[in-house]
Amino acid sequence: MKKIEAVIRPNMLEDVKNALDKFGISGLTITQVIGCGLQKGHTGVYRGQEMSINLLPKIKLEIVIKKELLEDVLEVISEAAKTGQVGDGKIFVFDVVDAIRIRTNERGRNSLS
Amino acid sequence: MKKIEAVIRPNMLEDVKNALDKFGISGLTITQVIGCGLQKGHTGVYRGQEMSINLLPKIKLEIVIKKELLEDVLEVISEAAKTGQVGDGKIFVFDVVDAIRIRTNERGRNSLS
Amino acid sequence: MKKIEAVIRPNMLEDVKNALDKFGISGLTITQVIGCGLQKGHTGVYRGQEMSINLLPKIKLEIVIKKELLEDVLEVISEAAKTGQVGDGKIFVFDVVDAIRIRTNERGRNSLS
Amino acid sequence: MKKLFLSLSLLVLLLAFAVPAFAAETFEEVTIAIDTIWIMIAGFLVFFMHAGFSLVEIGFTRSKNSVNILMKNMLTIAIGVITFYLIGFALMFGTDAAGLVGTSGFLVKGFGELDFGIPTLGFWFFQAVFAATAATIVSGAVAERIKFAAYLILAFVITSITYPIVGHWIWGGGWLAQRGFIDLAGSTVVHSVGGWSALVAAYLLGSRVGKYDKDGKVNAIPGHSIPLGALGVLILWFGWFGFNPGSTLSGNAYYDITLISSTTILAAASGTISSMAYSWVKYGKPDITLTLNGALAGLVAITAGALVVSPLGAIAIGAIAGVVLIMAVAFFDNVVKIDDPVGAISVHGVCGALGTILIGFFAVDGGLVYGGGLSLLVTQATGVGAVFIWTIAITSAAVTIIDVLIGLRVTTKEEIEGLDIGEHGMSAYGEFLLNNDSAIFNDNLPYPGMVSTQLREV
Amino acid sequence: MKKLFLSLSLLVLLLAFAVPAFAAETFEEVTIAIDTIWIMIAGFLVFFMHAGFSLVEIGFTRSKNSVNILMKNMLTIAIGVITFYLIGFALMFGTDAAGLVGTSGFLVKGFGELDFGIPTLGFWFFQAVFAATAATIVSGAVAERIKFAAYLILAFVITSITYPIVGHWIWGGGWLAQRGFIDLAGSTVVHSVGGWSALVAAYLLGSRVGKYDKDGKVNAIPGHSIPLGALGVLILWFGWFGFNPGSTLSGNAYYDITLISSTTILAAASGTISSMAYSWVKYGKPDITLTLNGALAGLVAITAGALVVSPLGAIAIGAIAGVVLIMAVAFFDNVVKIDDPVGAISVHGVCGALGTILIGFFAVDGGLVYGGGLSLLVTQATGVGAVFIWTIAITSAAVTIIDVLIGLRVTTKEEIEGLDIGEHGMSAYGEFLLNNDSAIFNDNLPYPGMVSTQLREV
Amino acid sequence: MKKLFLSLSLLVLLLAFAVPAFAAETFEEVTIAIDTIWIMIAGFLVFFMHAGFSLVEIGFTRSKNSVNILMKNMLTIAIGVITFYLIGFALMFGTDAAGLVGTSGFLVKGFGELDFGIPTLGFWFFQAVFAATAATIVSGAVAERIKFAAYLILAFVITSITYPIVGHWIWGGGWLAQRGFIDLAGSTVVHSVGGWSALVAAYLLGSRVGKYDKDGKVNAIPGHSIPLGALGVLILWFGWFGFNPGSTLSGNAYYDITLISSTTILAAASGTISSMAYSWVKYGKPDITLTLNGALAGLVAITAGALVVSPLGAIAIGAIAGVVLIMAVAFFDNVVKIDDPVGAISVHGVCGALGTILIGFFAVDGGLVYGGGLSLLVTQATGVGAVFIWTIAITSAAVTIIDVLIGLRVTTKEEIEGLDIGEHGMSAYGEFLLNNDSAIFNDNLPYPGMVSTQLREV
Ligand SMILES: Nc1ncnc2c1ncn2[C@@H]1O[C@H](COP(=O)(O)OP(=O)(O)O)[C@@H](O)[C@H]1O
Ligand SMILES: Nc1ncnc2c1ncn2[C@@H]1O[C@H](COP(=O)(O)OP(=O)(O)O)[C@@H](O)[C@H]1O
Ligand SMILES: Nc1ncnc2c1ncn2[C@@H]1O[C@H](COP(=O)(O)OP(=O)(O)O)[C@@H](O)[C@H]1O
Repeated sequence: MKKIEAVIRPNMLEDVKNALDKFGISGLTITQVIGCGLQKGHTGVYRGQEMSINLLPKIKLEIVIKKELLEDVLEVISEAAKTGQVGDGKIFVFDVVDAIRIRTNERGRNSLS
Repeated sequence: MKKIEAVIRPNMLEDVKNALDKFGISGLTITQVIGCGLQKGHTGVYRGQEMSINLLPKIKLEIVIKKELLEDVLEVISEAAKTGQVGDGKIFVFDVVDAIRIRTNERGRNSLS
Repeated sequence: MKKIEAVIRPNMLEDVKNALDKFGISGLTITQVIGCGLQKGHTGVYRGQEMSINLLPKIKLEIVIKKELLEDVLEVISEAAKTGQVGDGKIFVFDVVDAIRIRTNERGRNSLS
Repeated sequence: MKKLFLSLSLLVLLLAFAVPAFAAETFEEVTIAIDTIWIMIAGFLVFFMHAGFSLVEIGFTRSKNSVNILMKNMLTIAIGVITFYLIGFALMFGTDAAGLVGTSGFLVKGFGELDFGIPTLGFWFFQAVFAATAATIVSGAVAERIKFAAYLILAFVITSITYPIVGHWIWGGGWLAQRGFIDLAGSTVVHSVGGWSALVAAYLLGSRVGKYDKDGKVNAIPGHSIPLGALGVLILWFGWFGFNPGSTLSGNAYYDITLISSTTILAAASGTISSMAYSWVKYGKPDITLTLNGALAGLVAITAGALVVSPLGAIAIGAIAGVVLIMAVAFFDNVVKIDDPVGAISVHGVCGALGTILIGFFAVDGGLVYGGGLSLLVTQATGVGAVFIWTIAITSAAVTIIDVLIGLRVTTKEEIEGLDIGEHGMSAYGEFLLNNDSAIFNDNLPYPGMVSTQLREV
Repeated sequence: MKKLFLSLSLLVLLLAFAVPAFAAETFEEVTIAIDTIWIMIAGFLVFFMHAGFSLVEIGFTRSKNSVNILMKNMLTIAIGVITFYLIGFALMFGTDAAGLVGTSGFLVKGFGELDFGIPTLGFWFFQAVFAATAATIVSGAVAERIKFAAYLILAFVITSITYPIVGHWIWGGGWLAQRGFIDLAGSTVVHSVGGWSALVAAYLLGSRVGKYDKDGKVNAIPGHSIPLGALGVLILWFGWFGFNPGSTLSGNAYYDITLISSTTILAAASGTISSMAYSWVKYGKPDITLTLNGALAGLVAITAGALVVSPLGAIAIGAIAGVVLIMAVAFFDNVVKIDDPVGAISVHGVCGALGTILIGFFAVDGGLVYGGGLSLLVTQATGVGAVFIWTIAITSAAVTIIDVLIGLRVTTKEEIEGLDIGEHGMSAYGEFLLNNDSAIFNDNLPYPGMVSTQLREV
Repeated sequence: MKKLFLSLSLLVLLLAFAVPAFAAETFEEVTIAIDTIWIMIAGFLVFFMHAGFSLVEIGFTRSKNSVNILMKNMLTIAIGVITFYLIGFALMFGTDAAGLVGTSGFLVKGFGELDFGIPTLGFWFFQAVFAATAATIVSGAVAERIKFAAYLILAFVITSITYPIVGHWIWGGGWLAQRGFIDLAGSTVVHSVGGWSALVAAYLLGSRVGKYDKDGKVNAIPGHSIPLGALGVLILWFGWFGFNPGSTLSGNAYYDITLISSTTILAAASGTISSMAYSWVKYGKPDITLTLNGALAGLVAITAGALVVSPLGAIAIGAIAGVVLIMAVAFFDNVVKIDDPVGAISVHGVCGALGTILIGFFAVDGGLVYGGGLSLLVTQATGVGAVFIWTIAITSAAVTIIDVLIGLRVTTKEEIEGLDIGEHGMSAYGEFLLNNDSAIFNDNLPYPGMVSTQLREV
C-alpha cells in the first residue's frame, strides 16, 4: 500500500475530487494547510502598514491506495490539479506498513474501501 | 519506531484519548480534518437550494511509538474508537526513520516520551 | 528524499521559518494542530466550573528534502525552535518514495524546489 | 410663489397620507401626545431587547445551535405579538372576573379610545412587547435540546395564558393589585414568570448531553461567542431604559422618569461591580459571563422598585442581586443540577423575586430599612409566592402535555450534531472550522488562546 | 447662595452654547417642539437601519467580501446624505415643474423655516436618512462582484436622481400625489425604487462565479454568519419604528402614531410566521434566512398602508408578503436566474409593490375588501407601474454608462480571491481559518456541525 | 360597566405604582416634560455608545484579548456611573471655587429640583453617561497589555477627577466658560480628555509585543473582526444623535435640535468620504479601518461646534478631520511610535482639539472665515491648550502611581498568551480555531481570503 499526499490549490479541490470519484477512489482525508514554495505571496495594507503574506492557503489530500493503483492515481490528481501556473502544488508518495478499518478490524489491503 | 495515523469520529476523541492515557501513551498530535469513505453525507437546504455535503468532519491522531508497542496501541485505539457503524474510520501505520526531542536533542527511541 | 515533520511552538514559527529561508529551504507546508506530550496543560474557569485543558496548540511543519540535506535541516530547525522548556516539540523523519511537481510533472529529486 | 408652493406641497402631503393629519389643539391633547410618544419610544426600546436576548442566548451557547436559537427568538416575538393581540390583552386588561382574569376585549376591541390615557392601540403595543419578553426568557434556559415545534407551543402558552393572567393580578386590577403589591415594570410580572417557566421547562427537559458526568461531575460548556453575548447585554441594558422609565406610562411624569432612569442605571452598575468582585473572590479571576449576568441581575432586581427606592437604595439592591446571582448559578449548576445554559433562572427568576421582596426593605415609603414595618414586605412576599406557584403549575402542565403530544426533546444524535442541522438543515457559520464537540470533550480540547508554552523573552 | 449658583451656572451654560437657548413660549411652539423631537428621534432610528442593512448583507454573504460590503454601506450613507443635501432635496421638494420634478432649493436653501411644519433642516434630516436607504438596498443585490468605484457612482445616481424624482411624484406634490396615490412611508418610494434598481444592476452584472453551473444547476452559496444577519434583521425591525410611525411627520398625531406602530409590528410578526411555515411546508424544514427575509417582507409590505389598514388587515398583508417573498426568491433564483445574494429584489422590490397594491384591497376606506371599488386599486397599480418603468429605465442607463466608463465587475480572479483583498487589501477576520472557496465546491465541503456520524448512546 | 372597569383599572394602576401618577397641569410643566423626555432619550442613546466603543475596541484588536476588553468596558460604565453619582457630579456642577472646581453636591444632594431646567437626577443621568465615555476612550488605546486592576483604578481617576474638573471649567461655570469658550457637547471636555489620557497611558505602557521590531520597523497587528468594528462605528454614530442634539439640554429648542442633528450627520458623512479618499490616494486602496475612524473623526470634530457652524461649515470640518485623522494615525504609529491599537488618540485627542479650534474659523458668528476676527480662535486655542496640559499632568501622575503600587502591565508571557486567559481564565470564542500569534509572525501567516493562486477561468 502507498500513501499519496498532495498539496493543491483550494479552488481545485472540487475538480480533483470529481476526478478521483470517477476513477473509483472514494476514501480520502483533507486538511487545510498553508505553505510556501516557488510561489510568491502578497502585500496587504492595514491602517497604512504593509503586511507581507508569504504563506498561502493550500489543501492537503491524503489517500491510501493499493500499490498497483499508484501511477494511475498520481496521474489523475496531477491532471486535475494542474493550471500550469506557479503554485499548483506537489505530490509526495510514502510506503504504508499496515492499514486497519476500525469498524471491522479488517487489516491490510482489504481494509481500503 | 512506527507512526500511527488514525482517522476517527470527532466525538470519540475523548474516549480514545482516555484509553491511550490509561495505556501509558502521553505523546500525540491531533488535527481537524474532513474526509470521505464509505460513509454517506448529508443534504442541507439553504434558501430553498439543496446542498449535498459528502465530506464529513473527522479527527486525525498521529502517534509515534516504539515498534514493540504497535499492536497493543492499534488495539487500544480501534477498541475505543469503534461504534460498529459506517464512518468509524481508519488507522494507517508508517515507518519512522528517526525522531528528535527538540528541547534536549535526544535522538531515536529515547526521544519518545 | 526524506520528509521532516516538526511539531513546534506556534510562536517559534517565525524564527524557524527565517532560519530555513536563510539555509535555502523554501518549500514547506504548515498545519495547525493540538497535541500533548510531557508538557502540562491549563485550568480555566467558566461560570464557576473548572475546565482542564491538556491539549495545547502547536504548529506542524512538513518539509520534503533531498537526503543529503537531512542532518543540516534537522539542526537548523531544532536550533531555531528550542527554548529549553518542556513543550518545545518533536521532529520525526520519514522516507519519501517519490515526489511530483504538479505544474511540470517533474518527478523525484528534481521536483523539489 | 413660495406660498403657493407651500400650500400645494402641504396639500399634497395630506393627500398622500390619505387621512387628514391630526394636530393637537388643546392643552389636554398636547399632554396625550407627550404621553404617547414617550410610551411608543419606550416600547420600541423594549422591542429592541429581543435583539439583546437573542445575542446573549447564542453567545452563551454552542455555534451548532445558533440557527435554532435565533429562529426561536424570531418566532417568540411573532407569536407573542399576534397572540397578545388576539387573546392576551383581553385576559390581562379585560373586565375583571374575581380578581383573577380579564374576560373581555379580545382583538383589543371594546375599550374606549383613551381608557389607558393614550390611544388603546398604543397601550396595547407597549404591553405586547413586554409579553413577548417573558417567553423569550424561557428560550435561553431550554436552549440546545428542545424541539423547535415544542418550543413554539410553549411560547404560545406563556404569552397567551401564563403571563397575561399574572399580568391581570398585578397590572390589570386583579387581587394582588388590590392589596397594594408593588411591581413597577415587572420584576415579578415579566421576569419571574419567565424565570420560573424556565425552571420548570429546563428541569423537565433534563440537562444537555455532556453537562453532567455519570458520577455527577459538572462540566463547563463554554459559549461560542462572548462578544455577541456582551453586545446582547449592552442592548438589553439600553432597552431597559424603555422597560422601566416607560412604565410610568406617562411622558409628563418627569420626576418619576428621571428617578426611574437613575435607579435603573445605578442598580445595573452596582450589580456589575458586585458580581465582578464576588466572582473574583470566589473563583480566583473576574468571570465575564457572571459579570454580564450580574449587570442583568441588577436590572431585573430594580425593575419592581425603581420608582419607590432612593438612588442609594438602588445601589444596594443591585449589589445584593449581583452576589445572589452567582450563588444561584452555582446552586442550580451544582446542587439541584438543573442545566440552564444562559443563567435565565438565576437572573430572571431568582433576581426578579429578590428585587420584588427587597422593596419591603428599601421602599422609601413603607420599607423596613426606613422603619416602615412588615406589612409591605408581607404583601410583596405574598405576590412572589403566588406567582411562583401559578407559574410552576401551569408550565408543568403545559410542558407535560407537549411532551405527550409531540415530544419535548430532540434525539441524542440530533443534539450532538446540533439542532441547526437537525431542525433547520443548515449552519450558522457557513465557513468557519469549529470544534463542534466541545461539550463532549471539553476537558481535552484547548480553547483559543490557551497557549501555555514557555515563551522566549521578546 | 444656591440661587446665585444657579443663575451663574445657567448663565454659563448659555454662554457655553454661544446662542441664547430657545424655549417654547406659545402653545404652537410646544406643538412644533413635539413634532420636531418625534421626527428627529424617528430619523435617528431610520439612520440606525443602516447598521441593520450592513449586517444582513455581510451575514448572508461570504467572509471574503465583508470588508467590501461594509465599505459600500459606509459610503452609501455618506454619499446619500451629502448628495441629498446638495441636490436630492431640491429635486424632491423644490418648486414643482409639471408634476415631475422639483426645480429649486439646492443646498436646502430658499424654503421658509416652517414650510414643512418643523424646521426645514429637521425635515431634510428625516428625508436624507430615507434617501440613503434606497441606495443601500441595491448594495446587497450586487454584493460579491461589483467594483467598488462603480458602486459609488451608482449610489450617487440613486440618491441624487432616481429616488428624489420618484419622491417628488409621490411625496413632493408630483403627479402621483395629485391622483391620491397612497404610500405612507415608502413601500414604493423607497423599497421598490431600491428593489428595482437592484434588479437591473444584478441582472446586468451577472451572477456570482459558482452560483449557476453550465447545465443551469443552481448552487447554494451560504452566508458566513447567520447571527450577524439575524441581528441585522432585528435592528431593521427596530429602525422601522422610526421609518413608519415617524412618517406621520407629527408627534401630535397620537392616534396615527399608535395605529401605525401596531400595524407595523403585526405585519412583521405575521410575515415571520407565514414565511417560517411556508418554508417548512415547501422545503421540509423551517428555513432561517427565508424567515428573516419574511419578517422584512412583512415590514416592507405594510410600509405603504400602515395608516389606512386595520390591525387585522396588517396581519393579512404581512402573511401574504411572507409567502410571496419565498415564491419570489425561488423565481429569481431558479427561473429568471438573477443572482441576488440577500434577496433584496424579492424583499424590497416585489414586496414593496405588493404592499402598495394590497392597499387597494385592505384600505379600510376605499379598499376592495371593504367594498370600496376599484378606483383606489387602479391608482395604486398605476403608481407601482410608473415607478417600475422609471427605475428600470434610469438604472439601466446608469449601469450601462458606468460599465462603459470604468467597468462594472471585478475580474474573475479577484472575485474568487474575494473583493476584500482585491479592492481594499485586507480581510474582515484577521485570525479565523475559513473555507474561502465554499462557493466553488459547496457541495463537497461540510458546514460546521454537519457531523453525520452514527453516535454512541450517551 | 365599561366606565366602572375603566375607573377600577386606572385606580389599580395607580395603586400598583404606589405613588400618584404625576400629570402636567401647567404650560410650564409641559415644557419641562418635553425637555425631560428629550434629554433622557438622548441620554439613553449616549449610553448605547458604550456598546459601540466595546465593539470597535474588540474588532480592531486580537481575539485573545476580547474578554478582557469587554470586561474593561462593562466596568468602565459601572465605575463611571457610581463614581459620578458619589463625587464627579459635585466636582463638576457644585458651588464654584475660583473657577476651578465644584465643592458641593456630593451624592447629587443639595441642588434645587429644577436647578438645571429638568429634575436634577435627570440632568445627572445625562452627565453620568457622558462621564463614562471619557474613560472608555482610554480603554481602546491601552488594550492588549494593561493589567485589569490597573485599568479599573485609572477609570476611577478619570471619571472622578480628570473629567469632572475639565467639565467644571467648561460646562460647570468655571474659568473657560467665563471666557466664552465654545464646546457644545464635548470635543474637548469629553473627547480630548479621553484622547490625551489615552496618549499618556499608551506612552507609559509601551507598545504591544511585536508592534515594533528592534530596528524600528512597524508591524501591522490586524484586528480580528472588522464586522464587529464597523457595527461599533455605526452604533457610535447612532448614539451621537443623543450626544450632540441632546446637548441642547432642551427639547423645546427645536431650531437648535434640527441644526445640530444636520451638522452632525453631514460632518460624519464628509469625514467618511475624505478619509476613504485620502487613504485611497495615500495607500493605494481605500482602507476600511481608517474610513471607519474617519467617520468618528468627523463626529468628534463637529461635537464642539455643531450649533455654531452652518451645514457647509460642518461638511468642511468633517472633511478636514477625516484627512487629519489619517495623518495623525501615521504620525503616532511611525514617528513618535506610540502604539494605539484602535486610533483613540488620533480620533478623540487630535480631532477633538481640531474641531474645537476650527470653531475659530467656521463659527458663523465670530469665526475667521466669516470675518469674525481672532478673539474666538484665541479663546478656543486657550481652552484646548489648558485641557491638554491638565490632562497630561493628572494622567501622568495617576499612571505612575498605579505603576508603583500594583504594576501597570501584564507579563510578556501573559501578553503573548492573551489577557483573556491571564486575567479572566477563559477565551472569547470557545470553538473557533484561531491564529493566535498573528502579532508575532504577522508577515508570514496569510489572512483569510489571501489566496494568491492563479485561477483557472470559470
Ligand atoms: N519541499 C516541500 N516540502 C513540503 N511542502 C512543499 C514543498 N514544496 C512545496 N510544498 C507545498 O506545495 C505548495 C505549492 O508549491 P509551489 O512551489 O508554490 O508550487 P509549484 O510546484 O508550482 O512550484 C506549497 O505552498 C507548499 O505547501
Ligand atoms: N483510503 C483512504 N485514504 C485516506 N483516508 C481514508 C481512506 N479511507 C477512509 N479514510 C478516512 O477515514 C474516514 C472514515 O472512513 P469510512 O470509510 O467512512 O469508515 P468505515 O471504515 O466505517 O467504512 C474517512 O472520512 C476518511 O477521512
Ligand atoms: N510520540 C509522539 N507522537 C506524536 N506527537 C508527539 C509525540 N510526542 C510529542 N508529540 C507532539 O509534540 C508536542 C510537544 O511535546 P512535549 O512532550 O510537550 O515536548 P518536550 O519535547 O519538551 O517534552 C506535543 O504537544 C505533541 O503535539
